[in-house]
Amino acid sequence: MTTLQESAPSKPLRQPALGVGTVAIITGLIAAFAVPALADDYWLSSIIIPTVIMGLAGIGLNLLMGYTGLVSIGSAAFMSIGAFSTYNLLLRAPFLPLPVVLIFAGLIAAIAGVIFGLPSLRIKGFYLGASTLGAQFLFEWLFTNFSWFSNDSQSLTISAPRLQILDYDLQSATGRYYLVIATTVLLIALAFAIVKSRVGREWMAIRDMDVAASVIGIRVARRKLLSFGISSFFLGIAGALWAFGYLGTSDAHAFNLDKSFQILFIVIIGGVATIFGNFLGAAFIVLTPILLHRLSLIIDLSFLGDQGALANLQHIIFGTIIIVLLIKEPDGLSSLGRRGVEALRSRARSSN
Amino acid sequence: EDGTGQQLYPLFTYRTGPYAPSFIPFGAGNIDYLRYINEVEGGVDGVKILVQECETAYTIERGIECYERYKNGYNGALTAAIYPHSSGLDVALTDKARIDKIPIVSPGGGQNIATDGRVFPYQYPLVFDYWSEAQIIVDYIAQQAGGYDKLKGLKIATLYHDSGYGRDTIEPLGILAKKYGFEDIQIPVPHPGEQQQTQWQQIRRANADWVFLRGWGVMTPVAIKTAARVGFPADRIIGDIWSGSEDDARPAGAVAKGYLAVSVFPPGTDYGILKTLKANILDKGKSDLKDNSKFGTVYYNYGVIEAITFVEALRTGHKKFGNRPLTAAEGQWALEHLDIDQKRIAELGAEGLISPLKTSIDNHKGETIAAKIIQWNGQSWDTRTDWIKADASLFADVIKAKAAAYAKEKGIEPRVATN
Amino acid sequence: MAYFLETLVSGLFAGVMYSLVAIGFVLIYKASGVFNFAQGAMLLFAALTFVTLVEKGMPFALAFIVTSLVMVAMAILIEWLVLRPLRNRDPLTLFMATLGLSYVIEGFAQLLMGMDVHMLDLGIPDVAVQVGGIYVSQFDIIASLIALTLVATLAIAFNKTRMGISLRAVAADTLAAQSIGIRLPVIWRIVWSVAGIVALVAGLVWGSRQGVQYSLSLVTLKALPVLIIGGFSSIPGAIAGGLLVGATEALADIYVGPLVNGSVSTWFAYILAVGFLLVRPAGLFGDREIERV
Amino acid sequence: MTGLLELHDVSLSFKGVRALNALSFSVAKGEICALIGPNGAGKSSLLNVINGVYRADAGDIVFDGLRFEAIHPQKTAHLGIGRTFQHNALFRRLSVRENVLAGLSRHGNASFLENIFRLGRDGAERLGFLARAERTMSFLGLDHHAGKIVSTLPYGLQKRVDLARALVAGPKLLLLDEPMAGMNQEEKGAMSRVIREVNRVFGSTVVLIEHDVGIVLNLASHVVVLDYGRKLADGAPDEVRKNPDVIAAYLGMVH
Amino acid sequence: MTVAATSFLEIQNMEALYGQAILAVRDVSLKVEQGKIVALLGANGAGKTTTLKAVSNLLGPERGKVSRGSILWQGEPVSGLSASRLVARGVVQVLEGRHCFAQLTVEENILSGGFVRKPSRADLQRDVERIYTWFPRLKEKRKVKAGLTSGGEQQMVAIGRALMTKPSLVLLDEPSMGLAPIIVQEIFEIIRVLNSEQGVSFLLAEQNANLALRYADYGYILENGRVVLSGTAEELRAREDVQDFYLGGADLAKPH
Ligand SMILES: Nc1ncnc2c1ncn2[C@@H]1O[C@H](COP(=O)(O)OP(=O)(O)OP(=O)(O)O)[C@@H](O)[C@H]1O
Ligand SMILES: Nc1ncnc2c1ncn2[C@@H]1O[C@H](COP(=O)(O)OP(=O)(O)OP(=O)(O)O)[C@@H](O)[C@H]1O
Ligand SMILES: CC(C)C[C@H](N)C(=O)O
Ligand SMILES: [Mg+2]
Ligand SMILES: [Mg+2]
Repeated sequence: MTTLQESAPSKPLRQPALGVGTVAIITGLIAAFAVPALADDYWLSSIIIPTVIMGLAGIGLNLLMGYTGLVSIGSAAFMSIGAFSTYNLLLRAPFLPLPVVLIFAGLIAAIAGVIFGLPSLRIKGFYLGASTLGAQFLFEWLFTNFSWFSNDSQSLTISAPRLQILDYDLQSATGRYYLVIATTVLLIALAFAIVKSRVGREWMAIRDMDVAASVIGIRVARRKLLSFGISSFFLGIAGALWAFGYLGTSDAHAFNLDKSFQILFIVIIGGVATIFGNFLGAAFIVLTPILLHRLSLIIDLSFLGDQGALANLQHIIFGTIIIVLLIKEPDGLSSLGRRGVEALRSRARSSN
Repeated sequence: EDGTGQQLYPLFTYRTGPYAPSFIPFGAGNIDYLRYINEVEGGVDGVKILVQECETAYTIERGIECYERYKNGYNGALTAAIYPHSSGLDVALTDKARIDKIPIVSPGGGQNIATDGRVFPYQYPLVFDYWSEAQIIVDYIAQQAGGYDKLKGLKIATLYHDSGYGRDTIEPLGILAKKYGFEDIQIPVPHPGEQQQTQWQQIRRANADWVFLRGWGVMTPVAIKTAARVGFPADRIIGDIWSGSEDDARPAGAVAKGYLAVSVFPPGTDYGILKTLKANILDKGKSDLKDNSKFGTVYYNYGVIEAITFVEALRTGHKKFGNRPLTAAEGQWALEHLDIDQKRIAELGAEGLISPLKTSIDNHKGETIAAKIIQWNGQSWDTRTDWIKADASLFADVIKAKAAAYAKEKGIEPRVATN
Repeated sequence: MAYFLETLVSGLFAGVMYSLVAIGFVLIYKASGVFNFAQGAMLLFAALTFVTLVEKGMPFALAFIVTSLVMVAMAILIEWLVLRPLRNRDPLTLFMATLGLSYVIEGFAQLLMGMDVHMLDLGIPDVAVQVGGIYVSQFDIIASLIALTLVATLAIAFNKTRMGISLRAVAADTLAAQSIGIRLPVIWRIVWSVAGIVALVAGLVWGSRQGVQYSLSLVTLKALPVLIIGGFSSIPGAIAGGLLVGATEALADIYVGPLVNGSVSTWFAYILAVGFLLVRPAGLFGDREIERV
Repeated sequence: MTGLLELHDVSLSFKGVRALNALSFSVAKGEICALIGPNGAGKSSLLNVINGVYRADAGDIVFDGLRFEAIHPQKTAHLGIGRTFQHNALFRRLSVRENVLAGLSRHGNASFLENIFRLGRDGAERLGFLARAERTMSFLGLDHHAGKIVSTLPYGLQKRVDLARALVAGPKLLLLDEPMAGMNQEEKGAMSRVIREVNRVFGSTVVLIEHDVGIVLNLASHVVVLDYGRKLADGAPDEVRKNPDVIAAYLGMVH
Repeated sequence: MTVAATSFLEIQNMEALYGQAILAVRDVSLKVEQGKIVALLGANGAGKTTTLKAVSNLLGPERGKVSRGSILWQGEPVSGLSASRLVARGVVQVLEGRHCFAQLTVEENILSGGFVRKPSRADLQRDVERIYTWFPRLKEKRKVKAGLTSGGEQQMVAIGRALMTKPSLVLLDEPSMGLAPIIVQEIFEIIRVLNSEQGVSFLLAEQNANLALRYADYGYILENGRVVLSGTAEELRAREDVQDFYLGGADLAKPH
């Protein structure tokens, strides 16, 4: 067999990364300079920041669900762990700088993720999905029932004790935006590194056919737990950012089942096993209610009678859009983006 | 639309979700009163009020979003105060409000410790608070038992909604239990409270003499029904002010007969202001109510009372700052100098609906806190007692001390009460 | 001891209530492999329709029939607008679609029938009487009978009748089912209709306990651990799981709750279910996933 | 008898179905051994027991001097047992190259942190893997399809990818479950040549399940016939073909 | 023969696509006359399965469709009939690969094939017994979940189930795949019996051309989605190019 090992590969090792790379850099530059300059406070703190954070959470779940094929309906629980860990670390270990705290919070969430991932070694599919609800409800309860976690605040809410890096205060909308975007960019890079590595390949192998994966020597159990860990790491940091980079004040119920469902929607609507698709999904989740609200201000809906009817109508429309998207875009919004890029490219080609 | 020259009233709603049935009538009370002010009285001293709704679904997270959305006004309309309609949200906004300098007003709710306006310049638990409620309950039970000394050895169980709102009575009841020697049993019910079998079994097992039901939404009817199933008599359950509406008792059916509740927002349509509203809003088809039978119910009247506090605060502010929309800072001053006395109440046509309300830097709640006990007769509420006043001195020291501790923790320099 | 027994018994009865909701899930899962999260919304919708009709003066029996018809109509619509366009898609997508559906149904329910709390009196006394030292209410007994009848009927229908076999065939392999002439749309309409009617029954039982209002749709969450334990695809499992969840949850609430200062009922059943799955990965009676290589 | 692989009284049953019944036989190092028998005889189950997907109820297995009763599938991969599947078990949404690379997993020794951050041993591992994958793919004529997603490939090619995935890790023993099912004669011929080549060039011992007796008799040097989980015959192809039991149970009337 | 010659199934210049773009069948015309066995031969991916699914209207679920040409069943276009109507009218397909209902028992699987006809209980049971006489192995496994049976057994289940619909035309996709020689022979014998005794027609997609042409009356050879050759079975068997390509070198083709 040694003969097989020696000869050089017949093809270049790396696929041309040019396209992705340039796009990433340009997006990065826009994100860093243009966005804060153009967007006002409201846009920044009520639309862009939540979209980015939810997109990050989407990546977290996508690593688990899209790449490893393990369903979780309890993602918000790991976000809450990240948020409460960050709060307590900032509070109780004041000497730790914010970035370190975020990493620790992610790691704590990762540990919880690994523990709650243990059932995945035995069970699959919806059984697994439904059992992740255990994490969802357990942590929501834990953080409401033991007030130690919220430093005995009466409403059990936690608020950002200090948000600063090297004396630079990040409390303002722009400051929080930079915190969120910098963290997210780093984590996107990490996500890409993971899915392009052997780890990512083995995850996908497990997703597609776990028996075969195990038969060819992939350490299925470890890989699944690693996936839970890494996924929760992302979710944990997203949770911390959600609590402090976005809301400023938060409680355990901010990470309830609805949030978990939202993250699921982000993954499915954005596109399974994609990274950037999550941001499209997140934009959908964040923007749709706002747009519906705006729309209701423009269109005269008084025939409906009252605002309650309007709220219900928004519910109906939101649900309908979700169903329509699922029907019309089986591969998620990211395929829409891909089609767009392809169309542009072919037009560019034909005009040449 | 352009809001310049108008006063913003950000209406935090929960028109969907499990608590919608409570909100809908009190939202309507609010809106109807403000419509009346705008359309019939031409605004508050000529300043129109712009109502903007924001759906919180009674969650803190969405509530914070709403707060962020409206704290700086809307299209030129100024924000003078925010009514979060949730004690949990009220607490959650404490820090933000201090930084943004926005008054947070929770008539009938909020945090008792914020009564101390020197430490909490932006928190207004107007009209009523849950510590006083605890006091009033104990008072009533003592009355029934034949005196405070008879409280000794009694068992009072509190079944509370597991939220910021529900937990607020744990501390005062602990203090009262120590003081009077009754046994204090605290039992939480997880949101939304559609299953309470085990909780009630615990209550029965403990042989509780009274149950103080701090419910909210679906929790109340389920509690009354479950009580009946385990054989706990309805006339030994005293509901919280938010467990004391028609929609709390009626769905429980026949077994609710005899159920008691604390009342601060008396139901009924026989008040001057309600008649005015009926003539000018309801009968003209301008009411926010879809179901007119809700007119004059506990929650509707609560909404009206709440709106009155807002409008009266604006009036107070106008006297000092002129007849124009108030900023948050001006709103804060106004809320701190409210004085709705008997005379003003009569002018408002709210006699019997509200009791006098006078605030100061020292007291953000108002000076006299009182409630009645009402009882469900199977169809509607009967009033059982006259106003029972809460003895403000009882907790004054505790509150002061707590506020001081809070101030210390947050590094707040308490203001000095100079008028 | 008596207290223990009483807790146990009341837990078992509570479990029956969970089972009632769980049955609807099982039906749809078994016959189409869809994990129907909209079951709670359907329950709300059915109960609301029923009380609205009754409040309009319709007699109970008639209201029941009319509501059943409404649920059938809804099933037909769902098949046409949601299931058919999504056929042959992965189960997760279908699950998400039912989530979307639950928003739509809840929205419509409240848009059409308002958000008020309605009282529903089925005329069955729900007051405890002491039987051999423990309190039981007539209501509990009747609810249990209803649940048992439903389970028995449906279990027989699924296992013995042609329709039942066809339903399971569709769930197992839709393409193959089509290839031998089974008509998918018909099958789906039937299952969703039956699930709708089961939702109505469950909605009435729950609604008469807590009033008919939005919170009814949240009972889904109570039914999930029941399903996990009983097995998503087993109708008798819904009962067994319900009893197990009801009993252990009640005991845990009484005996563990005080130790951790609060009610454990929000999560206890789920953690129990996870523990259970580790031993039996497809629940008590669920079909084990067949995977041959 | 000492072979690379030995089975001693291996039994396996499923809820009353006896899939394997006290089965013993031995496969010598370097041979191509064919496993034939009626449908449901237990052939696939046998492969599953050997590489740990199923756990035998009784009996034990000796592979390369190591004796075990039950073993984890991963472990068998690390021992050098490769395997293809009767029903397609490829990683559907991965490309051919990635499928083949995944087959090398057991040779990976960089930690996940090294892999993710491309540190330490990752570089060498990556290059080594790619080189081996490319070699295997070109050996099986898959190089033109390297970048394609396997689920879009025709069936015959998919079977070859399956083989490549098993082969790339350099197995000492290669278990092939109907590698030629669904192929036409020409494709079967090509596949037979590949298998013979693998056996000759790489020295892998092959255990092969196949229903096309023509192929089997041509390819194998040793044939084991199973029926109802028992061994019906065991020997050289010609002996087996003439065995009346085998004709009755499996081959059927000669036309 | 003259009456029967009015074509039973007729495909004219059919083109079929998957997902709007993937052209699987370019131009296929073929005919199955009543009472005949017709073989459809061709390499992997030639378009055999696609052709059969087009006839039975099962392309839809795979996101495929017939984009040109027509398919007539007893003179009527099949496009107007649903898959289940077609089954009721006597056209049934046995899918390639083992598409049985994994969670149903073998017997339930077989039973399910009978439902379209709405037979009486007794009739249904009798029909099932008839299937068991053809596939005795299935009788042994009647209470076993089909998903747990061996590959060959599953194939038998699929065929038995299809026969339960009492078809007049069976579209059989690779019946020999993965089956023991003895079973393959049995299956082809059953095909012959059904054909001669009950007049059931077959359109048979097979890789094993050798075998198929031995039983078929007529054959079509597909390549890249086109019919490249057709003729009676004898004609095809006699042709050298067919010999080389589809029947394989003589050494490999002959089982013994
Ligand atoms: N569901 C599908 N989606 C996309 N392309 C498909 C699909 N099914 C088949 N194809 C493509 O259509 C072409 C014809 O396939 P078809 O399955 O009809 O061939 P076949 O002759 O039956 O081959 P085999 O002998 O492998 O079964 C192939 O190129 C195949 O890749
Ligand atoms: N996971 C399983 N669960 C239950 N029974 C099984 C399982 N795997 C195999 N069997 C049973 O074991 C017997 C042998 O099956 P196996 O798949 O090994 O046969 P085979 O010889 O490979 O047949 P074929 O040639 O048809 O593939 C069959 O009767 C089958 O029903
Ligand atoms: C209207 C609200 C002030 C009432 C609510 N129960 C709360 O205190 O949170
Ligand atoms: Mg096999
Ligand atoms: Mg085919």
